[in-house]
Amino acid sequence: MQTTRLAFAAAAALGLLLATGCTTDAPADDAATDESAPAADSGEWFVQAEYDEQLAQRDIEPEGDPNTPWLQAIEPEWVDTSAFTREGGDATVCFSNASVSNPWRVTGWITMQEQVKVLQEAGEIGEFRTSDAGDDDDQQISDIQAFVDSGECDALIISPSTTATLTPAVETACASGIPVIVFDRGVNTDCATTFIHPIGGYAYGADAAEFLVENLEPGSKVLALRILPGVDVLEHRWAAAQQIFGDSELEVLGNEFTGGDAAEIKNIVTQYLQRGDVDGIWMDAGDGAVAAIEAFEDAGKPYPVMAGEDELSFMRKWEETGMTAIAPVYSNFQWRTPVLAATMILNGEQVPAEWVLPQEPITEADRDEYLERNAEMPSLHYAKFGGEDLPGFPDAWRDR
Amino acid sequence: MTRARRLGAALLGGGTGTVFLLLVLIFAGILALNPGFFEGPSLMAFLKQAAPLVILAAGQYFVIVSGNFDLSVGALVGAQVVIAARLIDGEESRTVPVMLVMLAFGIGVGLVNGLITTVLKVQSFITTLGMLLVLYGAIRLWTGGAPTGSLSEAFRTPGRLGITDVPLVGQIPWALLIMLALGAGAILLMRTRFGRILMASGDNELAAKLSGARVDAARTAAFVLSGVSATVAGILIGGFAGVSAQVGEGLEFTVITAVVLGGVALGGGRGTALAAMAGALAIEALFTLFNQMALPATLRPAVQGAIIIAAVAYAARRRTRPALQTTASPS
Amino acid sequence: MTAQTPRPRLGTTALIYLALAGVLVLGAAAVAMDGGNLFATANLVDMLTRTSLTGFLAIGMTLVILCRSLDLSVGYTAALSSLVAATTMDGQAANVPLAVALVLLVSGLIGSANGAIIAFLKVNPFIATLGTGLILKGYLDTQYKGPAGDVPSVFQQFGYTRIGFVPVSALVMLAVAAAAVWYLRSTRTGHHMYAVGGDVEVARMSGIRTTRVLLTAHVLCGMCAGIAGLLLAARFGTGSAEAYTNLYELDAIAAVVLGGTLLLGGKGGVAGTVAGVAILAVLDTVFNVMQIDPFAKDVLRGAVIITAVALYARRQLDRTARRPRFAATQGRQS
Amino acid sequence: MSALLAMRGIGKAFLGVQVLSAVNLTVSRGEVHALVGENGAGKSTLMKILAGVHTADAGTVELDGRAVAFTHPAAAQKAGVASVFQEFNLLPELTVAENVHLGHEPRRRGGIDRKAMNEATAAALADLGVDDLAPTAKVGTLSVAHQQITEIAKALSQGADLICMDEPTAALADAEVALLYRLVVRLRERGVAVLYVSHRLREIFDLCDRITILKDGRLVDSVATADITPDELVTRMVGRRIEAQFPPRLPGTETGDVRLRIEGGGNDYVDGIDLEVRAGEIVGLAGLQGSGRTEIAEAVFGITPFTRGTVAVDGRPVRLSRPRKAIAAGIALVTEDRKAQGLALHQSVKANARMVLDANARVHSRQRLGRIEGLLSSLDLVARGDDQEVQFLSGGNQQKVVVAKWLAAEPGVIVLDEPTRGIDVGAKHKLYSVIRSLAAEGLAVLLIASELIEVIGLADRIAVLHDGRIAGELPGGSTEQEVMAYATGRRSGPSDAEGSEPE
Repeated sequence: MQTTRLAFAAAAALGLLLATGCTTDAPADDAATDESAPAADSGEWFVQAEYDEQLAQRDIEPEGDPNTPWLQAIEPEWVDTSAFTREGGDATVCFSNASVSNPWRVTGWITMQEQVKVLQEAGEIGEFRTSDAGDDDDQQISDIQAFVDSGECDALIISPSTTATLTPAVETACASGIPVIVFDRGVNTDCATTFIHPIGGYAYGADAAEFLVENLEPGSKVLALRILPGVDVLEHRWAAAQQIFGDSELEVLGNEFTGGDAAEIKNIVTQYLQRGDVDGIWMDAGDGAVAAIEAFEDAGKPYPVMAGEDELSFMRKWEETGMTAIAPVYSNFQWRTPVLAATMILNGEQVPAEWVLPQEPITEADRDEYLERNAEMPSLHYAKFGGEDLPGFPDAWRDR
Repeated sequence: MTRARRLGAALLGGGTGTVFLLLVLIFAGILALNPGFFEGPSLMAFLKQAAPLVILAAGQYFVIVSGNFDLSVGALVGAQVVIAARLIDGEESRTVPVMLVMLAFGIGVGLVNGLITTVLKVQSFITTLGMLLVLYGAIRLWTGGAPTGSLSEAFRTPGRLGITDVPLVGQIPWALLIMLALGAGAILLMRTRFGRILMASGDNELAAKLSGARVDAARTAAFVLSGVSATVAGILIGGFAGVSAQVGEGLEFTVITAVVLGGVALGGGRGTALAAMAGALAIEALFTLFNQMALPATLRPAVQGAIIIAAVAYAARRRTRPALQTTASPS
Repeated sequence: MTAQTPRPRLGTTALIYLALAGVLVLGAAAVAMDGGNLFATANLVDMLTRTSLTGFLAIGMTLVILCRSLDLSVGYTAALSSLVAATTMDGQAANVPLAVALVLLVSGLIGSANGAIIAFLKVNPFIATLGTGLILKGYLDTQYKGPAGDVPSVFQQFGYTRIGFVPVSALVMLAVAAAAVWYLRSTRTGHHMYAVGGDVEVARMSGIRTTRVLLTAHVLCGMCAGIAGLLLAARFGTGSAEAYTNLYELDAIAAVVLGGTLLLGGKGGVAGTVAGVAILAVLDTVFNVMQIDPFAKDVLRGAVIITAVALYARRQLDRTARRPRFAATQGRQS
Repeated sequence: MSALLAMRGIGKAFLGVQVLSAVNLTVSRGEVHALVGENGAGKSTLMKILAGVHTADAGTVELDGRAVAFTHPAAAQKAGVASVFQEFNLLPELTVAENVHLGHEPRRRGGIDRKAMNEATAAALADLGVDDLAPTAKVGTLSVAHQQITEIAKALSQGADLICMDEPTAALADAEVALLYRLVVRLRERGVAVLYVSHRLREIFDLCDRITILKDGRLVDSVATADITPDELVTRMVGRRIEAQFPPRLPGTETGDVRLRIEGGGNDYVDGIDLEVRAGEIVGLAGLQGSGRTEIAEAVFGITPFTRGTVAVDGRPVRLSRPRKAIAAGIALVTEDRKAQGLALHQSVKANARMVLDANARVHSRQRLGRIEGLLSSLDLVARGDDQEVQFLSGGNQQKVVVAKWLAAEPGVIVLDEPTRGIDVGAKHKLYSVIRSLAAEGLAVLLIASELIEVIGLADRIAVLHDGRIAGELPGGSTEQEVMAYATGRRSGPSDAEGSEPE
């Protein structure tokens, strides 16, 4: 009987909603359903077009000064932002962060704060407001709403925690008329003034997979270590890898979810080694890569050919062991770009509608150079954080 | 002879027997899929990797048998590893002092959990849930979000290395020896007066109090033991795999599941330390089995959940049967 | 107010609303010192919005906890419900009623599964629901590789529309809360939840079909999680399996206990729970407005929860300490 | 009289243990029918089958000539069979009215009708001649007697034709027993049948029309009360004759120095307590429920300590602020409620027996641990060995374990609070002789019992309490009237302890 009551309550609520057209923060119908992302329907992650595009973008020379990669852009379509021009500087910039729940985000977050300091000195930015959703989509939606409702943000930077789910909130923000800057993970709408991101997951996964294919004998066995399922940027990396492994002679032993927990990673690798040889390791992120390598050491097996990430602990291990490896990069310096973009927009300068930042893996060739640059940095720091020229360097990143 | 009977009861009585049955089944499964698993080296590797959970289970056992929960162990393990990395920062010489600091910290956390639960009368579920949040946040505040520093070789020895060149098994991991030592310690401790009082406190607090037992002290001590076990586990896990931001996440639920799988009743007063540790071993073995079966990673939680429910339900059935007798001979 | 002897329980509930008021005052003061205004529309909206989701979960959780049970699977149920809703609606406004019905059905079934495992298989609630949670997780991870489905904008209104500064979702939550309060106080099954939680044997001896009561509580708890899932879908515009990673269940339990409901069952009520939810929401908003470091948030949350419960515990202590006679009853329950 | 209930050939086994076999029981309308037998005789099991808690393996149950088989207490109640079980079936958090109507609340428009519920309760209580009990009172705040009344009101509210009462007076003081008598009589007048399970022979002979005797799960006989004497009854129950109900003072028992002395003891519950117990002496504490008997015990044992006055043990003044201190001072307390306060039910006999030694370093010693086994057998404990969980023991044997755990600590003063509550005649008798031998060994014994006859039969001196004060002191063997005179406050005066030195 309570069933019916609850159902009634819900139905009544709906009725109420349909009736009251009054203040709604939700976007109009049309916006909601345009170019609904791959994720949105099938739940399958591989989209040939995006895949091809990203792989192509890797070979395109980005516009702009290579010494400031965070300002470079690949095939930008510049859009006019004069509508947002704002006199007098000291703008209030708001930032809704998905979380700082992993070292990559922590590093980037520091970089962003240092960049902001510079802009505040310069009088470009007055107040820099942030909220952290702790990876909770619903929380972040509330955060964004709060910023919009406060009406005090001159520009809103959003780092969505999940692509599809944040879409309505971002559209709401766009609708409020302030410039919206989305970076890292995207959303299923192009309403944002600019969407900043490195080339992307497919490219990352491909860099790693191609390296393994080149450096391993046909028939060699590869183990894929993944953090968790369901996160698009990670799923794209794996989808690309599957493509490339599929066309290769390599045998994929399995793909395991590790939660990025070193102990878990070492357990799994140890177990695979116990059952037979593993010649190559593919990872969708570098967290805990060292643990994987140690598993080979402890089992007394030769080092695998390995794709990690530009996380220093891995790169240092790589140098010290001299193993064959590559460090794919999901450009951490992208955390600088959004605040810069914000000021550009508020100054009415043009910005790319989709701001694709370069994303180059670190190879043996330039490994030592990056290790050199980051010599003082902690082990869970990312080599391509791109903050060397900021005044806070190195202390801000070293002693947090 | 009663001792023999008591042993029998300990192994098969109540729900306790289930876990050993489960253990046998799982190992049989692994054996069928991959006999090689039971060769010395790989078995040692398995035990090395299982050791931390077993030790945690021993610690959690004390808390549960005295009628409480400790949800904060996962966060504590994580915190300990991060503390170690930051304080040692690669300096071999600091290893031992830092380990002492960690021990002190572990004891401290246990003490706080215990006192809040016993003195302030806060449900341990809430106390340790709060502690979980506090530890998680505090440690990241302290390190600015991600672990910094690095561990020393010496620190990593207990978790990673062992006695090498042993015939047959190759290497006997220190972790295994520590596990055996602490495990034996736990079993013996339950035979002491402290252990008996702890058990009685979990079974009937009032009766224990009226018999003159320091119930609150005993329960607090149990939390401290749990804190210590989390510290040791932290040292082993950190040693085994090094630092990473996610160390210890979710461990608390795994370990409580393990203990309950061992036939230890939540609410206290029933179950043996041995069975609790066997529960932990069973869980680890289960993960290994999944891996051997190459079961799709996404499916594993489902199977794990089903098995846990089934096992506990089976144990519950066996426990409830004699309970009928009470109604048969009322007082 | 939630049934039983009016005087003492009203006392407890009153205390909790007092606590809520206290938190509001302190929060407002803190924000004011920070040069802000906690009661600015934006912040009010923010607070109320935050109550909705935890609210639905906590209301259901209250019912099971009153029965001396627990449900650690609500987070997963909500996630699954959001997917069921989104995929069923599939962008068509016409499908909304069907989707809602389907969600309530599915979540109700999950609840009944929990209830059955606990009531008939005699598995401890903690383990049982932890287990079903894992099972759901496995299903979600295997079945849905990330977000799926598409919610028509008309249903998104559920997550976004406001009347004045009050979000509709919050209104619906309060409506459900009111329904639950009435249910616990005025229906037999609801009233019997206190008996089952108080002493299951006594309840049984009094001719109460205890398993049926427990089952009902779990079904309702599941359905509340289902509604929470609907809200998620409405706000996300799609269904998200990832939602379970946020440990909503622990928030819900914390809220219930903050609301003065005894984790051992038999005492408490939904009115308190609503206050508990509100307290947590106010804290979140205050932390946000004051730009508290995300990690400091966790520390503060943990501390607040413990302190609050410590305060209630003290009161309950005073009341029960009076009559040693009742050692007997306690003995039987423990 | 038409047979209301007819149970024929009832059999029941638990895990192969035959608890009942071929038992017949017939109860007529308006009859008060006693069901007697030692514990384990199967009384409670038979009752629980009737109440729908258990289902019989064999036999038939007929109610009003209709065959019935209850699978759930609810079914039994619908059919008009209500039960008042030994351990209270009340929820302290709910009100009297809510408890009375639990499971069958009156409804109006789909909702529970609290108004009707309270009114109905008030009416029911008035009908029972109870005027001092408010329907809206929280049961958690009631006296044991009032809870008992609530229980009975609950049974009646279900419109029962047959009410089963299991040891209804176990927790009642004599005055309250009188009230219960009145209730039973009223029920009989109404034509309600009462199945009355009790160990108290006096009640059986006062109240019951017929007596059905069970022994070891078998029917011994069913006779009219008029046709049997108490002694015969006891004999047929236990199969052996218990000559005097109370064993005599053992030879060689000497009254020595004062071991426990209380001067001006007082706290929230009692006041101006002057009491001394000598070695080898058994002092009885008599008084109505709530007169402060248990409170004195709890004060002496440091549970709710005296806040005024002084206590000395063996001449040494002691501050008994916690049980630990009392134990260290050589005091032992056998508590009123053995299940809730005395035993860890899921632990072994051994574990329980050594609990006090384990818990107190001051009294722990290898020798004492060593003696436990002998101690248990000297108490004639019947158990499947000392590793059996105490929850599986009969009440009498459980009580023996409790006594053993205290004697293990070799106390100088032992306080026994209702030591024989709800245990069978055999065990009772055993405990009586144990108490005697404790005195003989030179312990000071403080005995609390609601059954006046016990105090009178065992104690050398009797201190009678009234309203938390010692109203007077009487020599052992005084008459119940004398005791009641003090207990009810009709008489009070300076305690004439001197006059009552044991001869």
